[in-house]
Amino acid sequence: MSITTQKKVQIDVKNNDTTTESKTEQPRVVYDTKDLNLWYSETHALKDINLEVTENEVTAIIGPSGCGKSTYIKTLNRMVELVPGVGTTGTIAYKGKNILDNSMKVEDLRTQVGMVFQKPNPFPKSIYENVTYGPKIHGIKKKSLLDEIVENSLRGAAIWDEVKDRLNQNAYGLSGGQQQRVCIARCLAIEPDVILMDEPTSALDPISTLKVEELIKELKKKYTIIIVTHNMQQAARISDKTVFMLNGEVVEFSETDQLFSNPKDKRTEDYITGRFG
Amino acid sequence: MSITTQKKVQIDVKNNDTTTESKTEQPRVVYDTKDLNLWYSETHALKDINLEVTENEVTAIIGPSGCGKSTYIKTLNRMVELVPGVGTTGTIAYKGKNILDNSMKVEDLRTQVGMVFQKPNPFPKSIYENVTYGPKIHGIKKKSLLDEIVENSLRGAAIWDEVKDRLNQNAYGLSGGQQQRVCIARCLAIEPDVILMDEPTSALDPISTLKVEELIKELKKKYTIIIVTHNMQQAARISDKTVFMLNGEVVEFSETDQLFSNPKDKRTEDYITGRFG
Amino acid sequence: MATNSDSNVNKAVNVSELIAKNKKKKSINNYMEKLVPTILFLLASITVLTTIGILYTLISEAVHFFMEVPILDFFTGTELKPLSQNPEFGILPLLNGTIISSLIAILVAGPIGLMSAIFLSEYASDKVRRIIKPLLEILAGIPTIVYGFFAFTFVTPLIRTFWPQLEATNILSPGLVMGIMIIPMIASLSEDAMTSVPNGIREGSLAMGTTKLETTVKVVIPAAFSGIIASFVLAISRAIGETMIVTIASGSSKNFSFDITESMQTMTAFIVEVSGGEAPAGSTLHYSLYAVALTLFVFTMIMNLLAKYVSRKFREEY
Amino acid sequence: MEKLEALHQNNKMNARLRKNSIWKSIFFLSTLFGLVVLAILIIRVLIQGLEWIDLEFITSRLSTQADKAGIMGAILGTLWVMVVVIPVTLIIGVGSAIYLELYSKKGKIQSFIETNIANLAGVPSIVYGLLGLTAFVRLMDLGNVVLAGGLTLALLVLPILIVSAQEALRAVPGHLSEASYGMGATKWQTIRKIILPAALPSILTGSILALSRAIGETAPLTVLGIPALLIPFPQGLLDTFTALPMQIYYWTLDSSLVAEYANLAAATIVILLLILFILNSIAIIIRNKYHQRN
Amino acid sequence: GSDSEESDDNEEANASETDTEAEETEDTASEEENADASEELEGNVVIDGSGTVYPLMARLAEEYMVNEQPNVSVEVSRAGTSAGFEKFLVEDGTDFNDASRSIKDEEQAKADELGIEVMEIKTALDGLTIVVNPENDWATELTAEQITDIFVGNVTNWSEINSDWPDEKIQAYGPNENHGTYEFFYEDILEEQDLVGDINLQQEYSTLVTLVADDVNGIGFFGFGYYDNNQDQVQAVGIDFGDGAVTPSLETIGEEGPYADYTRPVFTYLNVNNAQEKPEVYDYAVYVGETINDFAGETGFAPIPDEEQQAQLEEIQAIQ
Ligand SMILES: Nc1ncnc2c1ncn2[C@@H]1O[C@H](COP(=O)(O)OP(=O)(O)OP(=O)(O)O)[C@@H](O)[C@H]1O
Ligand SMILES: Nc1ncnc2c1ncn2[C@@H]1O[C@H](COP(=O)(O)OP(=O)(O)OP(=O)(O)O)[C@@H](O)[C@H]1O
Ligand SMILES: [Mg+2]
Ligand SMILES: [Mg+2]
Repeated sequence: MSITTQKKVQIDVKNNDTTTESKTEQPRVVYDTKDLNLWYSETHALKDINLEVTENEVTAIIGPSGCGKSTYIKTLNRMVELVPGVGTTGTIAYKGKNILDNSMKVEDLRTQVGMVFQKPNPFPKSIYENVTYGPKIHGIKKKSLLDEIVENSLRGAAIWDEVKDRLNQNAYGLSGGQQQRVCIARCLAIEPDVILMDEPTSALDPISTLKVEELIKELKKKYTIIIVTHNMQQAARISDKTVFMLNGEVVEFSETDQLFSNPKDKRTEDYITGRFG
Repeated sequence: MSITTQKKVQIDVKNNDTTTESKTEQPRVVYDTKDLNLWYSETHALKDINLEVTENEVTAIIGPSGCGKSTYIKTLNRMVELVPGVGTTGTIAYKGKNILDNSMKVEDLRTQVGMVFQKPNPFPKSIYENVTYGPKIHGIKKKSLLDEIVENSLRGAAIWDEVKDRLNQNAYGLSGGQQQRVCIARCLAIEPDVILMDEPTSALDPISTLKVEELIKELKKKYTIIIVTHNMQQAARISDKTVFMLNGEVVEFSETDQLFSNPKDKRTEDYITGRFG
Repeated sequence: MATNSDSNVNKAVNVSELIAKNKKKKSINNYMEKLVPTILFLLASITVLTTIGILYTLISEAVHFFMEVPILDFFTGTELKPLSQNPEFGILPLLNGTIISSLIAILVAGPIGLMSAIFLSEYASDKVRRIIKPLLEILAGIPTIVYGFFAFTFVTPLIRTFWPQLEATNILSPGLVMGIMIIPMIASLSEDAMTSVPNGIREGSLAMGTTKLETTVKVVIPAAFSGIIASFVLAISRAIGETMIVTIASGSSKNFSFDITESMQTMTAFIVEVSGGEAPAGSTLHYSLYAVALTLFVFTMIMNLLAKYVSRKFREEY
Repeated sequence: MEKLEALHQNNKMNARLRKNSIWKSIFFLSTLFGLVVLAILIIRVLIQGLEWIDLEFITSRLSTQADKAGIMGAILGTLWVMVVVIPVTLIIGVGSAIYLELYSKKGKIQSFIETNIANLAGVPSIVYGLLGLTAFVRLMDLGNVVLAGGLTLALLVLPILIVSAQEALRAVPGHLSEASYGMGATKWQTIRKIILPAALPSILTGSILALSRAIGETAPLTVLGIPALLIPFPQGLLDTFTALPMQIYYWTLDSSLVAEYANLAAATIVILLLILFILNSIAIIIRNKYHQRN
Repeated sequence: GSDSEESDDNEEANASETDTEAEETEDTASEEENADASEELEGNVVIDGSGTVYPLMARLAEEYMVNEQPNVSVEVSRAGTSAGFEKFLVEDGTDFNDASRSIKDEEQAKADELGIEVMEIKTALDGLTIVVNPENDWATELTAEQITDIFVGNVTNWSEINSDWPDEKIQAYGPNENHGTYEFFYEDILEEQDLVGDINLQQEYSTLVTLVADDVNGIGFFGFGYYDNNQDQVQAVGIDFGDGAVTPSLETIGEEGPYADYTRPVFTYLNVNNAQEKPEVYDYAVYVGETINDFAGETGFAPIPDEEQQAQLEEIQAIQ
């Protein structure tokens, strides 16, 4: 017996209205991944990844569970090294510098590359302290400047109005969606160049998801965004380019509308039509 | 800012080839839920649920995370009561008897209603012991009978050939998909009338998912199946009827092909076209 | 695919009927279901009986003591001369000894234990942790009598080589050694508390370009604070209750002093001394043992309630 | 926010990283400190006691003459005490833990019992000695026999065991018991067949650690009044006994009378540590094995 | 009955045996003989009481169990004289109670009340020994008055005793009130004058020895046995009772000897009722009476005079 059913998913991808905005300069490559391989002890989690991420775009990474999405995105700010026994080959150039040898300090890299996680992970501190955490650690002490950063970041994360009256309350008192936006604000507070997002809405309710999605589209104007999502429609809605990964390999990488409307690879098609995953 | 994009998902639902088989008798209602409300302490998790589940059919429950799918399915065998502070109103009639008052012993109910969970949860025992657990608990001691049950159940769960030579090995040594089928076999061993499945494939790889899906289609011949899934294509592929839930309410309940091709409710449409979730 | 052959499953066995039949005669099981919780409840209440037993033991004897020595004198007296011609029963010298020794212990074990916990939970690899943690825990498992002689015959002479004022029996070295004894308690419990801080929070901090130290100090420790404090309080209460180390290494002078080079006696050591001594039954001295033990009991109980309160109060929700 | 530019250039990353590595060394040295003390302690008793240990020392009876003295009586005494402690603590401890974790409703009674247990865990061991003296030696009129000593020590380690058993039960994944309930198993069936077996390794680990505490305890026994000289081996629960830590205690006390007693004490410490070490290793092995499986 | 006669015989055999103790082979031979003669006793003898007397009684008990009655278990505990009496003066109490002082009137009254007949057995003589640090080369001899002055606090500096001696503060040490030794020192030697305020009183003798061994200006007192075994750490002070300095030794200690003023007897008390009911208790009591002097020396006590021992033995034997 085998599955004989045929399904077809058509997704009309919008022409992103924001793309017209400021893309007149020469697009710059922020991340250039070459022949990246990664092992968790024995598991070969990433296989020969080659990928270029362009400035001020949203790059979405999709693929079934366990295909290596999180692993890849965590390699981009070397968070993956927190897992013991991780080994890599190949190079990832961030603005021209290879980050996998030690020519760039990992702390410096992470100061420039922010990250938002799947589960909202605010610190168990007040909202204010959450947002000022990064600036303070990096040596900014002046209260007035910090206040300004807090307001700007929270505005940037589209949550200022909701929390401005309770900045000193614990961030754990917020709803999941609000927490996630506070985490984004926390990340904006140190003005990174790139923001990595690992399924930032998967723990959120529909309304919160919507808000975060809109925020991402807004953020794209100033930041380069790489986002992992298991929701294909989400990828279609918000990204400029999409990467489809499977079993640690990049199967297909192209403009989002093209990937969804006209996948080149049979496996991509199977996946986006819901044959598995 | 608001999402202005429009997408349309067309799903050609197959005409289930098995439906033609044995559906000549009068369809019998197995579960009749009337005005069911459920609270977790303060959370109102199920709101005025009314639903009829028919014998020898697959009823799929879909809906975004947190909408109450698991809660509902766990109410059907009263597993939800393991959470302290749960309160219900309304009735659920199982074969005519209300299971929410104590007219039916909960152990008896669960003997007749098997359950398969999201994460494969074999006992840390041998495969053989896993399958005989239920019969033994219910007083079946005879070795020859148990052997027979094991073979029948494992065959029924389409895993007999893969494990028949290592029945005495620990079930943890199996792959996720195999574990899940052993769990199904364990459930079949006490010959339930109904099988509840809570996202039985969400932790599985595509191949295993396929196998389990085929198994479900096979099982439908003898059992009534209620399945929760977050994969709409899966619901479309295997179910006869589909329930769409949102925020603890049943938004829509109809024949599967109708629900996917022609949703009556705007929210259903939004959901199946990937606007949220 | 194998499923084809599976369709010929037969319900010949008819298990469900068998089960239904068995259900009817399973009366013993039903009986057990009701009986078991009762039995277990009785077992659980043995701990309550223990407390009642302790209280009864202590109070019934201490009452005799307080009939002869006014409570106020007992708790405010700075002189403890139980066997002198004009006996005096002030518990302050003992309280003093107990508090000072425990204080020294926590001053040693607090920083060292906490720093060990930080090393184990934040810096050490899994392998290193799995070797070091049990090794450290051996320290907590060494019989205290062994520590007592370690303090008396090793630590005191060692300190005296560079600090000759230290007396041969003193409160300092048993305090230090008690500190060593409770290091693993603090290290282990604090490590547990820190390990249970969700990784997400840690990653959130590291992802902003902070160093491990900054993450540990600014995020992990505050988040694990309640557990850390609780471990401190528990360790202190262990130090307060410790008997053999002070009995052996601190001598038995009932000194009301704050000079750590001197010999002092703790409440526990006093109990050992009197119960192993020559106090005739019915004498005030004999009863004083129970008065001191009662004080000690109340003292540690307060510490434990404090630990509970503190860990609840400072508990972070994550 | 061009002011933040400073942040990216001037965040003193080098200094911060140096600070990080300095503190890392301090943390490491702190950890080492405990281990070094442990090593010194062990080396010292080894030097003092090792040459006194031979088969004869282990298998002989007690004697006042240092060169004839052996510790078989104390070893047997300790073993007999364990014969009491093990079943009593396991039954009461695991039973209480099951009740608290799986049966009792979250409420006043449960919180009262749990607070009470936490308090008992902090009660100084010498107070248990007084309890044992009153309750078992005098009230039950057992005298200073194995049973009285065992019950006293059992009460002493009971809270430790209950707490660790509770943790063990709590750590059993909920999905296992759900699977069992889902098949119509009753609560007791689920506990007996699924939860207890799954929690068993942790419970064993916890009880071994609790037992090693009982084995090393001296203070309560000094209060019970254990004979300092007892030559015949204990044969049963109602015999008087002596135990390893008591032997260490008496020998060290009397080392001012007979200098060699100090060596005997050290030798006995070595044996006691060896026993504890073996017990702890078993606990660790069980723990690691179990953790690997998960 | 016949029982007691048999044990009498046994006693005599044993008595002769102890004389030839040196010869191991004969020893075991006669032990076997004993067994053959169905003289084997069984049961328990329970001894508690003074820790001071403990070493002697433990030694005796061990010898008895090894060489005389292997099936009798003699348990010796050391709860302290008074705590021991507490266990002795109850129904089903202990058989013997060791005491570093004689029984007190209250205790005797309690015994009478319970109908327990108590027999005092003097076991040995202890010489209270004054010790100083080995480096102390001045105060090696002191008069009894000077000792009193020091411990009462009449003098606080060595130079106050003798201007040639160092101008250093004297630090006094001693066992605390828990010990019979303290009581003896306070009552018999200081004649109930209060001890100097800053005296360092300790529970454990090992602590005391270390303290004096560490303190050049220290002076302490304790039983002869503790000095005897720690001669490398402390030195004994010769005491001048009027006829020149006397250093304590097994020879000088004695109720009639030159060290008599600092000599005190130690005892064990026998529950006579128990001895009458239980042959093993009687047997052991007789053994104590016979052999007590053989072990005094090696445990740091001086033996009691032979006549006294003989009289005591007869008294014990008369119990039957
Ligand atoms: N810490 C780890 N140690 C060992 N293997 C790991 C670890 N983390 C992930 N893996 C393995 O690496 C592979 C890729 O995992 P990864 O988490 O990157 O997948 P993913 O695409 O993010 O999946 P998901 O959608 O479930 O988050 C998987 O096979 C996984 O089992
Ligand atoms: N044990 C519980 N205690 C309190 N609230 C709960 C509990 N379990 C679920 N809930 C709440 O009840 C609601 C329904 O949860 P439920 O688990 O049934 O959702 P679901 O549809 O199964 O979601 P998912 O797809 O994530 O499994 C949610 O709001 C959830 O937060
Ligand atoms: Mg992932
Ligand atoms: Mg669910």
